[in-house]
Amino acid sequence: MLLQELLIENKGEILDAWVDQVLTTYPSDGARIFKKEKDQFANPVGFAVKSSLWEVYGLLFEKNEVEKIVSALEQLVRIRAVQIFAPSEAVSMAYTLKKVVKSVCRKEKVVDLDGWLAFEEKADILAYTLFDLYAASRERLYQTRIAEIKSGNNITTDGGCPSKLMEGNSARKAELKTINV
Amino acid sequence: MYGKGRIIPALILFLGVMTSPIWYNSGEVSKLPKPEKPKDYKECVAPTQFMRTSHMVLLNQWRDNILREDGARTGRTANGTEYVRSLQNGCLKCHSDRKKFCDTCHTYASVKPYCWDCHLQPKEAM
Amino acid sequence: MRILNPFIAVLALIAVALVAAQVPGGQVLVGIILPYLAFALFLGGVVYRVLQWAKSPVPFRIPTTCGQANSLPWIKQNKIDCPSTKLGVIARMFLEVFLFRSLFRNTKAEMHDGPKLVYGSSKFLWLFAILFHYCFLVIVLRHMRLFMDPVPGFVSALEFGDGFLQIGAPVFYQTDAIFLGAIAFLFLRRVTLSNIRYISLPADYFPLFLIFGIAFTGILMRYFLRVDVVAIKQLTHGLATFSPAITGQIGSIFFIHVFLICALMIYFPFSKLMHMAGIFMSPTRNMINNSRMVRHINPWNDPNIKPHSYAGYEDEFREFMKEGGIPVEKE
Amino acid sequence: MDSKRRDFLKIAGLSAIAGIAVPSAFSSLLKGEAVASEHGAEAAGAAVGAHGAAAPAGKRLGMVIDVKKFTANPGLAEKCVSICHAIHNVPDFGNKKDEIKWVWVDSFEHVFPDDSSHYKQDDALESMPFLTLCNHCDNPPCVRACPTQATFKTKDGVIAMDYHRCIGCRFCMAACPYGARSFNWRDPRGKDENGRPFIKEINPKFPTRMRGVVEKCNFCVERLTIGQIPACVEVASASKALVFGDLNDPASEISQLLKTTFTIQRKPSAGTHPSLFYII
Amino acid sequence: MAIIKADKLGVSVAKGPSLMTGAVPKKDWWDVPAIFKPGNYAYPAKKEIIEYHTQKTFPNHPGLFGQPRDWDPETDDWKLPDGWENIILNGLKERLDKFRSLKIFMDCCVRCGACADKCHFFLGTGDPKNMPVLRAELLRSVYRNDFTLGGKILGKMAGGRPMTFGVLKEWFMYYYQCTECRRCSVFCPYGIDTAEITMIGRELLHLVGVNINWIMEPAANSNRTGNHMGLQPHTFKDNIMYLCDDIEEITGIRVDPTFNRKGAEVLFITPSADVFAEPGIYTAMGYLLLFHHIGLDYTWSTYASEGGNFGLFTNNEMMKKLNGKMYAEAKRLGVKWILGGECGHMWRVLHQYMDTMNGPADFLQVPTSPITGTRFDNAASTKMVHISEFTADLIKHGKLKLDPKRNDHRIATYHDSCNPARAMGLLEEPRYVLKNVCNNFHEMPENTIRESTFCCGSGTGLNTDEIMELRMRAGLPRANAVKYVREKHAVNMLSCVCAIDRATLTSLMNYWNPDVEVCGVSELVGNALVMEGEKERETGLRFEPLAGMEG
Repeated sequence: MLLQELLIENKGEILDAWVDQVLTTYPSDGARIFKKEKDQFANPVGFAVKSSLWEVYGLLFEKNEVEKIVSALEQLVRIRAVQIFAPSEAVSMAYTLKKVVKSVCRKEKVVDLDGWLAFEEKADILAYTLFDLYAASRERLYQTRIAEIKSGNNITTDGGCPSKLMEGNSARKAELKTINV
Repeated sequence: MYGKGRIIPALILFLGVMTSPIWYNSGEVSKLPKPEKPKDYKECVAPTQFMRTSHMVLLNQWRDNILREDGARTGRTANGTEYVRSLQNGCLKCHSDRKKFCDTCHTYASVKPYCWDCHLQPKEAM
Repeated sequence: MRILNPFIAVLALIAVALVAAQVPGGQVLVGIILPYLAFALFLGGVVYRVLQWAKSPVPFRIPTTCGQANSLPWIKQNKIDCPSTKLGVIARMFLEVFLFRSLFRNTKAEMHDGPKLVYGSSKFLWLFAILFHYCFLVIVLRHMRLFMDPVPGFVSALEFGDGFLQIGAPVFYQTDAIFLGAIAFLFLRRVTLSNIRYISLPADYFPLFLIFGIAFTGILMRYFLRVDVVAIKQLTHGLATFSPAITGQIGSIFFIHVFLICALMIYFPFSKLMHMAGIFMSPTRNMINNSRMVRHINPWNDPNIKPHSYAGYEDEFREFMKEGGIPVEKE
Repeated sequence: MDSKRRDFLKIAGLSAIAGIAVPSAFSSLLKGEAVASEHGAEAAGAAVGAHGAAAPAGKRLGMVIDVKKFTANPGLAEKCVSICHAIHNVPDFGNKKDEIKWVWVDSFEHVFPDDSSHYKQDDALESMPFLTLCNHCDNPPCVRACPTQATFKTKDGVIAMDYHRCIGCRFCMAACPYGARSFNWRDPRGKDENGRPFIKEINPKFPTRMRGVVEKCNFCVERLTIGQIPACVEVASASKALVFGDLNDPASEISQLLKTTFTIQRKPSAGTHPSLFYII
Repeated sequence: MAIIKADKLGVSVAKGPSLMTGAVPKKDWWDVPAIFKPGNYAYPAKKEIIEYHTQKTFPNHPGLFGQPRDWDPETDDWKLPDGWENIILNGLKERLDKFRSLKIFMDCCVRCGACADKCHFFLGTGDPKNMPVLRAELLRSVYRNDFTLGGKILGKMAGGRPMTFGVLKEWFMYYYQCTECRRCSVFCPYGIDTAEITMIGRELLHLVGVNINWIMEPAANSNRTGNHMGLQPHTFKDNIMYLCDDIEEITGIRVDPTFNRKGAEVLFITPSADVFAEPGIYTAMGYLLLFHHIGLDYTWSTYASEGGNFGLFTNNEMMKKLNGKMYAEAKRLGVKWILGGECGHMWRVLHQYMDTMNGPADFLQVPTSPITGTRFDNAASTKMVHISEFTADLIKHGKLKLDPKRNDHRIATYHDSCNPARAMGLLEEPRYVLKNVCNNFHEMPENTIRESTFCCGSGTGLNTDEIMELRMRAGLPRANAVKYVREKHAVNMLSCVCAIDRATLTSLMNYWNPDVEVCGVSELVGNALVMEGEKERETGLRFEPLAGMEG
């Protein structure tokens, strides 16, 4: 069997495993409910992951419409970029997919070097795209932060927002500016 | 306490509604229904306690059994007396006065059977 | 555990009642003494809780405005959802209490492809909540036939309407079935929707099980095990006329039914079931949105809290103000 | 009060029935009745014109109506009708529109509308009194139409009704090709404008119906169980105008008669397999 | 750097707090601890600020803000005072006796879950404790344990929890993840208002010195300088004069506002962000143009130079104290009535609290528009009118010369700010104004506007940048609705009547819908106003070129 066929025939199995593993990057507690949750709403984030990954998979391996994956991933990555993830964790989906496909290949005993190379190329495109989008989202977030400060909204005293001046995350460590009381 | 003007009357209303059965009866103990038993017959088709709780079920069973399952039209009491399994042609033979028998309890318990929409009683005038 | 414990508790109550109905004197205890006690606790408890609430003032006028307020004469006001008169509040409360308006408004957020959040109307909770409550009311009112003699017309009418389909004998009441269905829905909803299950406490399951137990024993008693209604009415009517007596043969099922009802009545004032009274007293719903028109008085308003005085302000910034050409009081 | 209930059901009928009809159809499937009726339909297709071709099994009560003998005995048909209506407390509402009929007399074209062309030449037919009643079909469409199983077929092949169950939806009336069913638009125990009761003299042994139910001939099942023959048959017994018996019993009088005499049935093409046969 | 194996990627990171990623944990909610990490909490108030409040703001109310100290939420030593549990419980008892709402909201919830998916924090984060019912349950569990019979007897079985440090941490986390927007209250069958619960929760936290700087410092500033930005009188005036310069450049008209002028007819108060921060300043330019256009006899005040009231986010005492300046200043200046600018929580205080707290304002007159003669009877007691009511009345009477074509480069939608919508009922006035000054106006989807409006996600003092990610998550529902109209109608301007919205929606749009800008309604009014003697306008108030007017 060719890998391409495997990717289409075992679509459901692969996607379930993929979504599963991506959600597992959510710490253990949450993953269980996410996976079980059928109701689209009960967890918006879980659903966002699922629907996005299904769409991406279709674009990459069925329809060959690689150029559309940016729009399919944009919102998901934007959400992940403001959640508490390490960057590698936030964009790890491409590697998770490889892992899943590998294990399915092993199980189905598919040996198809050309197919694998083609698949890997697609997976790499996914990885680059994820990385680009993630970086762009973070950049946008910081631009937003800067814009906010520039706009004056953050100024709470005549000396500028003191909370800004706090280094790290502790008020104790902060270099405090005494206000004139 | 704040908002007395509305809360106190509301509470009184609540208590009044909740205890309304007490006021309604105003302590009058009503007489227990005493259905008039047939004089000429000593034995019913089933024990009294069963008839008290389940006569309606028995009637329904008779109906379905006779109409649909081709059941017997007659039955025998524990003592072997034959009776007709029919409300109109059976029960009413002995309990010939609906008002004095059926209605006493039924009115007391406010249960309105719809038997009499179609079935006739011997003494009932049309 | 949150589900199991309350379930076991209700089973235990049933077991207690079953035993009590068998032992000598138990029937008197469960059938006469307990109902009086429970009813007194119910009434006293509800009144006590309401008075406790009433002890606290409503310091501020904080209605939730769910529509256009009374403003310029040519702007159409939503007189019910944003009432500016007593009448509007009465209408709002009426819709709230009798038609569960806020629940009717309920929407459901859903994640759709995109992913996109969309909000659709969601009326199921409203529907089953209203069915549950109205069936409960009808069932309670129907039971008045056991407490009143002669039976008032509205009770008979209710019974007639409820047995409209004339299925079976004794006539089957639609409310019984709808009631069980609604309880089942409310329970299943709690169990199956993950976020509702997550927020549910034993105190949410217990009343559901208890009420289910009451409905179930009631149905069992009426349609399957059967009891002597006349003997029961003699007891219940006796309760209402303070001359209770247990004479006829009454099955244990009746005592289980009564025991569970007593449990519910005793539990009522100390639980979330007090929402029955609370809904009338919720300040976000029962207040007029006229706080700019009429001054609302807060009894504990602290007159000693005064703003940082202008004099103090000017003292601090007088030079700057003078420089900036801002008028000052003291040169 | 109760009539209000029926009225309500009449209005709400369709919606309520939609819910009940499905499960009842389902349950009849489970019980294998649907198989039986399918079989009946097949038989109907194969046996148009051949009377009572169904395989004999159990009892099947039927009746032969000899129209000639009714012609010969003027007034006999009317007697049959009146005795039936009297013992069954059938009300007379005094107008055609509300008419309740278990047994009635009608003209040839009405009773045999399909066949009228064949016999058009025979002027005698025009004036003959055709006594007619419920056909107690072997393949009864009314039973299938009833959402509450108020109409059912007994073991003896009688199409019986349980008025307790009737919700007045009138599906059965629509289904019956013979117009053998009547609906109580008014309260049978009531009186007309002149204070005349609709039932002149009540037979205390038999119940009445109530407003909002359908009724029809029951082949006098209440008489059959106590060993009597249907009232109309009894009235006509002297002239042998009506012959009643078990169609499945080859030795019965009716079977013998059917073997030897040419009979026709009402609307055989409807595939209902009537149990009524006419000798003209 | 060591080479990381490929399959280690993506799982290499330490287990983060599950809640923040939007997971529903499998443990019962009371077993899931709140864990503070950089980015999920706002910084605590500086010691000096709390010292200021205890010494200067409330010298006669000891204990209102706990012990001034430096502390770090990430550690397990919050340096709480001894017996802090009792301080909280006593505080709760006191508040139960003061607020019937609290008692009822504690007792009546049936946990039906109708509120669950109404909270923007929940929709954006998926964190179950952001469901309003659980947010209230955090307090309710403690209430049950110590104040109800069932809780005292059955304890945990009745859903009670003793007041512990873990509970306190949850309170700090989740009462500062609620913007008191009241959306849940609309859908609650008993009208349970989480805003009320959050306010009490925050009051209790203050008693043991748990607070955030972004509220306490603006509150200190408001008290001292009159505005939360801490603008001193001359700076405040200078800023407005800069805006006047800009107006002159754009329109050729010199507007000449007055400050602290006695005898003016109207005192105008608006949030100070309108004077200082983008895009609020454009809204302020709108006000200036409008008042000049109609020749209103009004004055600004540097003493009461803040409409917003950070006391609402703190406690009742602070709210009353900060709000008191408005009437005090109106009385000192001898104005007839007060006009309020576009602000959300400012109007919640003005509408629902001001008169009760600091009234009666019998030294003022029932507001009457000097231009149209309309008497604002709906403000008969507070004597304070909303700028949208005022403008709508002017437009209705045809007193404004408007050229809506000047806003043709804007395709606007309107964001109902939570407080004016759900705590005041101001829905139609701004829409009426918008439709008259702007040719392109499209509503967002029905369930996201009016009384169902979604919060910007950064209200109640949560608009600080250390929790930017959290704010972006919380604002997702609002951003989604804007995205919808942006895609459908090419909307590029999100208008609102709230200063916090103007500040935070700008950031929100920047992240989620980069080409949508944010403005106050009055900015669009200012753009459209045809001033007497003005020069041909080539740009809008933001110096942006006008469509079709380039030349």
